Amino acid sequence: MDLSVRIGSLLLKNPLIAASGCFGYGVEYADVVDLSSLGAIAVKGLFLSEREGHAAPRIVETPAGMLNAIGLQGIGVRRFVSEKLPELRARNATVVVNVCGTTLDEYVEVSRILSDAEGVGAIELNISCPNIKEGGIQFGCSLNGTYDVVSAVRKVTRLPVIPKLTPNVTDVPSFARAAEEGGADAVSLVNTFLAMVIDIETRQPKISNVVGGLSGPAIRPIAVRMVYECRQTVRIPIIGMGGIADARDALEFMIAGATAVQVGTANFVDPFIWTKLVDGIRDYLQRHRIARVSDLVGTIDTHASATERSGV
Amino acid sequence: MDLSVRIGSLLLKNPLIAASGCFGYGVEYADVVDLSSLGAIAVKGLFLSEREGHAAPRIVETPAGMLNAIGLQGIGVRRFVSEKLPELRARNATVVVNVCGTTLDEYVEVSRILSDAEGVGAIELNISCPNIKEGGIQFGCSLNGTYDVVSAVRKVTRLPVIPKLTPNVTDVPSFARAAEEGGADAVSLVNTFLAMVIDIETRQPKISNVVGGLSGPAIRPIAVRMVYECRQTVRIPIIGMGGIADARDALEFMIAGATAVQVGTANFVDPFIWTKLVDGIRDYLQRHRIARVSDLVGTIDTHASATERSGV
Amino acid sequence: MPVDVAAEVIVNRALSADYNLVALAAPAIAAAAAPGQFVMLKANAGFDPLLRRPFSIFEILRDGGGTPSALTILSKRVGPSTNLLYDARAGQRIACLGPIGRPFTIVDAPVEGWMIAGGVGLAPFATLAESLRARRVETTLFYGARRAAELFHLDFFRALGVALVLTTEDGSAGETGRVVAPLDRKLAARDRQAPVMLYACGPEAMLAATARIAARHQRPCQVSVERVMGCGLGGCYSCVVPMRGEDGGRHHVRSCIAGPVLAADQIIWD
Amino acid sequence: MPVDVAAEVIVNRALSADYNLVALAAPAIAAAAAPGQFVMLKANAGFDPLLRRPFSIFEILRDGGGTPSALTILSKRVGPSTNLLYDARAGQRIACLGPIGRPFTIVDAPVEGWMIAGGVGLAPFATLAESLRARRVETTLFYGARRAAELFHLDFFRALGVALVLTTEDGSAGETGRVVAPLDRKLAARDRQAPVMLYACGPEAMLAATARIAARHQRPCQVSVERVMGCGLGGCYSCVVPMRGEDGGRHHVRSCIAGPVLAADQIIWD
Ligand SMILES: Cc1cc2nc3c(=O)[nH]c(=O)nc-3n(C[C@H](O)[C@H](O)[C@H](O)COP(=O)(O)OP(=O)(O)OC[C@H]3O[C@@H](n4cnc5c(N)ncnc54)[C@H](O)[C@@H]3O)c2cc1C
Ligand SMILES: Cc1cc2nc3c(=O)[nH]c(=O)nc-3n(C[C@H](O)[C@H](O)[C@H](O)COP(=O)(O)OP(=O)(O)OC[C@H]3O[C@@H](n4cnc5c(N)ncnc54)[C@H](O)[C@@H]3O)c2cc1C
Ligand SMILES: Cc1cc2nc3c(=O)[nH]c(=O)nc-3n(C[C@H](O)[C@H](O)[C@H](O)COP(=O)(O)O)c2cc1C
Ligand SMILES: Cc1cc2nc3c(=O)[nH]c(=O)nc-3n(C[C@H](O)[C@H](O)[C@H](O)COP(=O)(O)O)c2cc1C
Ligand code: FES
Ligand code: FES
Repeated sequence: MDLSVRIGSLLLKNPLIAASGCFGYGVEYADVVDLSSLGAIAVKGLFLSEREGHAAPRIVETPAGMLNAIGLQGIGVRRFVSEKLPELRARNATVVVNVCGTTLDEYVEVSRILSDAEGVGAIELNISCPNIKEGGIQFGCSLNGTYDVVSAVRKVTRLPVIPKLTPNVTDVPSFARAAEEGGADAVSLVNTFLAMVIDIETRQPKISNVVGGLSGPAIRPIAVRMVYECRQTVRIPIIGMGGIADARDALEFMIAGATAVQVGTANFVDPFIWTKLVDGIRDYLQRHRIARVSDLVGTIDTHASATERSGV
Repeated sequence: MDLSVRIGSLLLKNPLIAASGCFGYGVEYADVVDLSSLGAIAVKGLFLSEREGHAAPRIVETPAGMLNAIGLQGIGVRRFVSEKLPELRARNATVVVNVCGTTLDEYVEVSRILSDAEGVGAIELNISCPNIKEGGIQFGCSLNGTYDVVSAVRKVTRLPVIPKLTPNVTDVPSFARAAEEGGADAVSLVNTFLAMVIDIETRQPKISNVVGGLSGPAIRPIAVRMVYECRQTVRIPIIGMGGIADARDALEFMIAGATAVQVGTANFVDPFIWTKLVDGIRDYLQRHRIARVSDLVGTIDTHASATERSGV
Repeated sequence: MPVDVAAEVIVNRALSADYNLVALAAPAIAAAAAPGQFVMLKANAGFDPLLRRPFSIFEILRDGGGTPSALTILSKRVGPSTNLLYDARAGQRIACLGPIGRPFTIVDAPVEGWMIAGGVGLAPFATLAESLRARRVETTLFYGARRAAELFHLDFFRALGVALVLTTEDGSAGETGRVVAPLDRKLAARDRQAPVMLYACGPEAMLAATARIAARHQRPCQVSVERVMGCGLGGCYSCVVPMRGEDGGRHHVRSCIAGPVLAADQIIWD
Repeated sequence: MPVDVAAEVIVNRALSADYNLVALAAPAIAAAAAPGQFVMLKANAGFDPLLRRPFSIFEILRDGGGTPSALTILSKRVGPSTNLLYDARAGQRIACLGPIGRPFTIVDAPVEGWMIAGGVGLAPFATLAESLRARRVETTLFYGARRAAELFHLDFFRALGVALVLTTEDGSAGETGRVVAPLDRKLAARDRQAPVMLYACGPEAMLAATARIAARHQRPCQVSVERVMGCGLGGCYSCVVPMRGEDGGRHHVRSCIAGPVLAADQIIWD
């Protein structure tokens, strides 16, 4: 049974990627998970320099989900390269670095530094974080901005470039297309949904940044729809995510059109989820006599539905 | 204690409205609920003529939510006026009619018929149903479309005109503004989020229409954010909804900026929810020594958060 | 006029690895219920699962004085809510809304009542059999299951004087195969003049087959359909069945209020 | 190296309308735990609630041979997860991930150990007291609660030879008022040369007051902080505490891996 999938030039041993911001820099989990057993690890978003992020409280639980506004706290790309990357390399982790920027130049510069470092497998461009005012989402909410960032980074690196798209737009597929036209090797979707929770007793927002990003099972049906739509629109691989909590959910994203998937929030609930996911996917492929997991990608059958519909 | 709120010229005895599509034509609930005890009843969306809607399965449960693609089955506005409205009137229900159309003319015509009928309190323009191909959302996803429908209907009726906005756009407040400029008395938000669920065993969508609209607690934090944003943008009242399941949730929407709220999915779970909601709101106002529920609208306090933020 | 009761679980008995029988203290609902009606249950607080689920009223339990005190549900595990029902403990409370829906139309002798049940589709027939037998209607239960161990409550029906025609898919009891086969044979063998009312409940394919057989033998047939139901009260339009209207056109009928019992010959089985 | 155990509830004892004590069969975690460490619990399957919650390890239970067999949690009801813990039944399984976090640094005699607990902030001090007393450290527990009935486990501490200084807000036991008042007085009265290590756990305001008092009296102080925690393993950055770094700057430190026990004088209390 072949669980491997390909994202541009990057071969993943399985389609399971730890979602950015939900797995620290990977090294935090070295004690509980064999880092090399994951398809890849998308490390926490990195700017050029350190950032302290927002004040606590930074998260609040919501129905079948959670809201976060971490504010992209991070150690900056240079410290990442010197302090974290060697351990990740030593542990044979496939590393996707989530790249942030407040300007186009910053995206380019961070990507350049990563391209020169040893042990980076791909660059995921975070143009979709809902939790910071400057940068990021301003690129991710504009077709030109998306195209510009992708093509600028494309020019400075041979690593696969994977812009991560925001769901907070009317038409996600058009952004996927802009990314493809800019030279992206794949797109990741979705980042979190802009949302808020108010404490009715104090009438204050429950997280310090007022608004934050919604993740977890609650958003899964919306995310699956977006992956499905993008699959109809672009030819590059899609990395799907949003609320995956078990192997069935991961398979649902793949059937909708994702070549690989990321798991974020569910890893908080169960840091040992990864072997369960791999086992669940294996079991499914066996039951359905599918030899390669990649054969499953985008195999959704809407025909029966359409027939019924036309019958009405 | 004063629970009444005003939506344009319409005075509601309390801010609780049964959400369109979740309460039939109201008469179905006459046995279990005193229809006159609700602030209002938004009846199921009506076109000019009858519609049979999509084939079953039309709903599927999702984490803390549900997906529906009913396809706006309905008896048409004329049969509604002759067969349902008299009973609603007899039961002293305040009636909001959810108006659908495949063309601008249809919205106008349906609205005109309702304006001539006795017992209609307001018109809610459904320009946001994600489940039908023609019409509806095509107006709701375009600023000009929104403006055009609202101003056209505005011209033919004295009833309050309340366009219902879709959450499936990048910038909901700009649609609220277009509605306001078109002469809307209020806006309702949100309609459901376009979403899908796939049965991994059959690889077919779990509802016959392939995609459907996500409602229920899962979407509440996103809906609250959208109400909050719109409250900063327009001056007309906002009718907030999306996942309200108890009085606390209703109050959260009001604090975020909603003058009234609608409850849909939670009414399925508990058709006797209405008295619980009224009691819960009363209790809260008493504890907080607030005389009028309308004094609560938009009183969110983001100041403490901002201070904390600037401290970082 | 349905009521909502936080019904205490009186007893929960596992009948097999999948089936269980749970008794709920809901006297008001038990007193008002007619055969074929159902309740909407929610066995958990909170949102996981979120919606109620429909279940036929299986039996009406009575206190010493004969007053209805409780109802039972025959449940088959297929997902989260039926899992919760399977694991329900005595003393726990389950939200129970009912009675809901259009019941069976009960016939009088000399019409015979033939009930056709597939699997958990047995559920509405315990009360129907009681009503029919109370009117001294000759009653037969055609009952098919996967295996002998999943044929429940046979003694109950025997004690009522209901004739049993059993089938199992694996042949471990009764005739091997589907329950519609003996139905078809017995109808063929029956005198055209001797009236029979058919009542069917079970998987959609079984209902469709029963409807075809009923039509072929020109017998009236009431079927209790199963649709995913969001509300049970006509509010959501999720539960529709395509039916032929008087105008001959295709209409989507809400099975929670116009059903669950519907006339087989008006349903469009596609 | 934390492990995840589907720990069986051995016993759950309600201590008051809000507090309960639940014993979990998690020998591997019990054996590895150090005072001040915590576990991440999930008492339900499914998504309501979704995330685990952090709880201090209250006691380590041992079998006849002295081998750790279980741990207990002292829980106070404040929301959905603590409600589930309050209602937990023996036999039920609770997902228990641990031990996690940086424990207290244990002192040796002649340093005295003074523990300051507010409400459920008592939780980490049972194991700490045992460790301190095992080293024959003179140990005092300053313990404040709302009322006498919410002062728990006093006999346990007395039996260990821990001196108790109790306060209640309503004056129903010990001194009336907050627990930091007697702490302040006793520190003022104490010989500057006689070393004391302060250990504090409780509401944020109490911790801040303790930190101020410690600073004023120039005593080292370890506080166990409480932050909303998404993961407990350093993955989410939700649990940060603003601290002064070596560079003098303000840094957000993840209290799940750098804490929960932190040096009071490095925290920026704002
Ligand atoms: C009027 C009526 C009476 C019923 N009586 C009984 C009964 O007496 N005993 C019993 O065990 N079951 C009965 N059912 C079916 C029962 O409602 C479903 O098995 C139940 O909803 C499944 O819930 P779940 O959460 O366990 O699984 P889910 O995950 O909700 O569903 C599991 C599978 O069952 C299907 N399903 C869900 N709801 C329904 C539904 N309402 N009808 C048909 N299929 C559904 C789903 O599509 C899915 O494939 C009845 C259904 C109806 C409409
Ligand atoms: C290291 C650590 C050890 C803890 N030890 C214990 C213990 O031994 N016994 C005990 O009863 N409680 C302890 N807590 C607090 C406990 O985690 C919270 O009470 C619990 O998460 C509440 O969950 P809930 O679902 O019941 O309520 P929720 O609805 O999640 O929360 C209710 C309220 O508590 C606040 N809250 C939620 N999580 C935390 C948190 N992690 N820290 C502080 N406030 C929070 C929320 O903001 C909200 O205002 C500890 C917390 C930490 C960080
Ligand atoms: C606490 C938290 C922090 C996150 N940080 C980042 C980040 O740094 N960069 C990024 O691209 N996405 C970030 N995300 C988004 C996730 O990578 C993912 O897109 C989202 O959570 C949806 O997946 P999930 O539902 O599996 O969590 C973060 C999410 C969470 C919950
Ligand atoms: C089954 C169903 C049918 C609906 N039909 C309509 C409709 O006809 N017109 C409309 O404007 N909104 C319709 N909606 C949307 C609701 O009115 C409401 O906007 C949405 O469900 C969010 O609220 P909730 O989370 O409280 O359900 C429907 C929703 C559901 C669940
Ligand atoms: S179940 Fe809602 S209309 Fe039938
Ligand atoms: S709780 Fe996730 S980083 Fe500390």
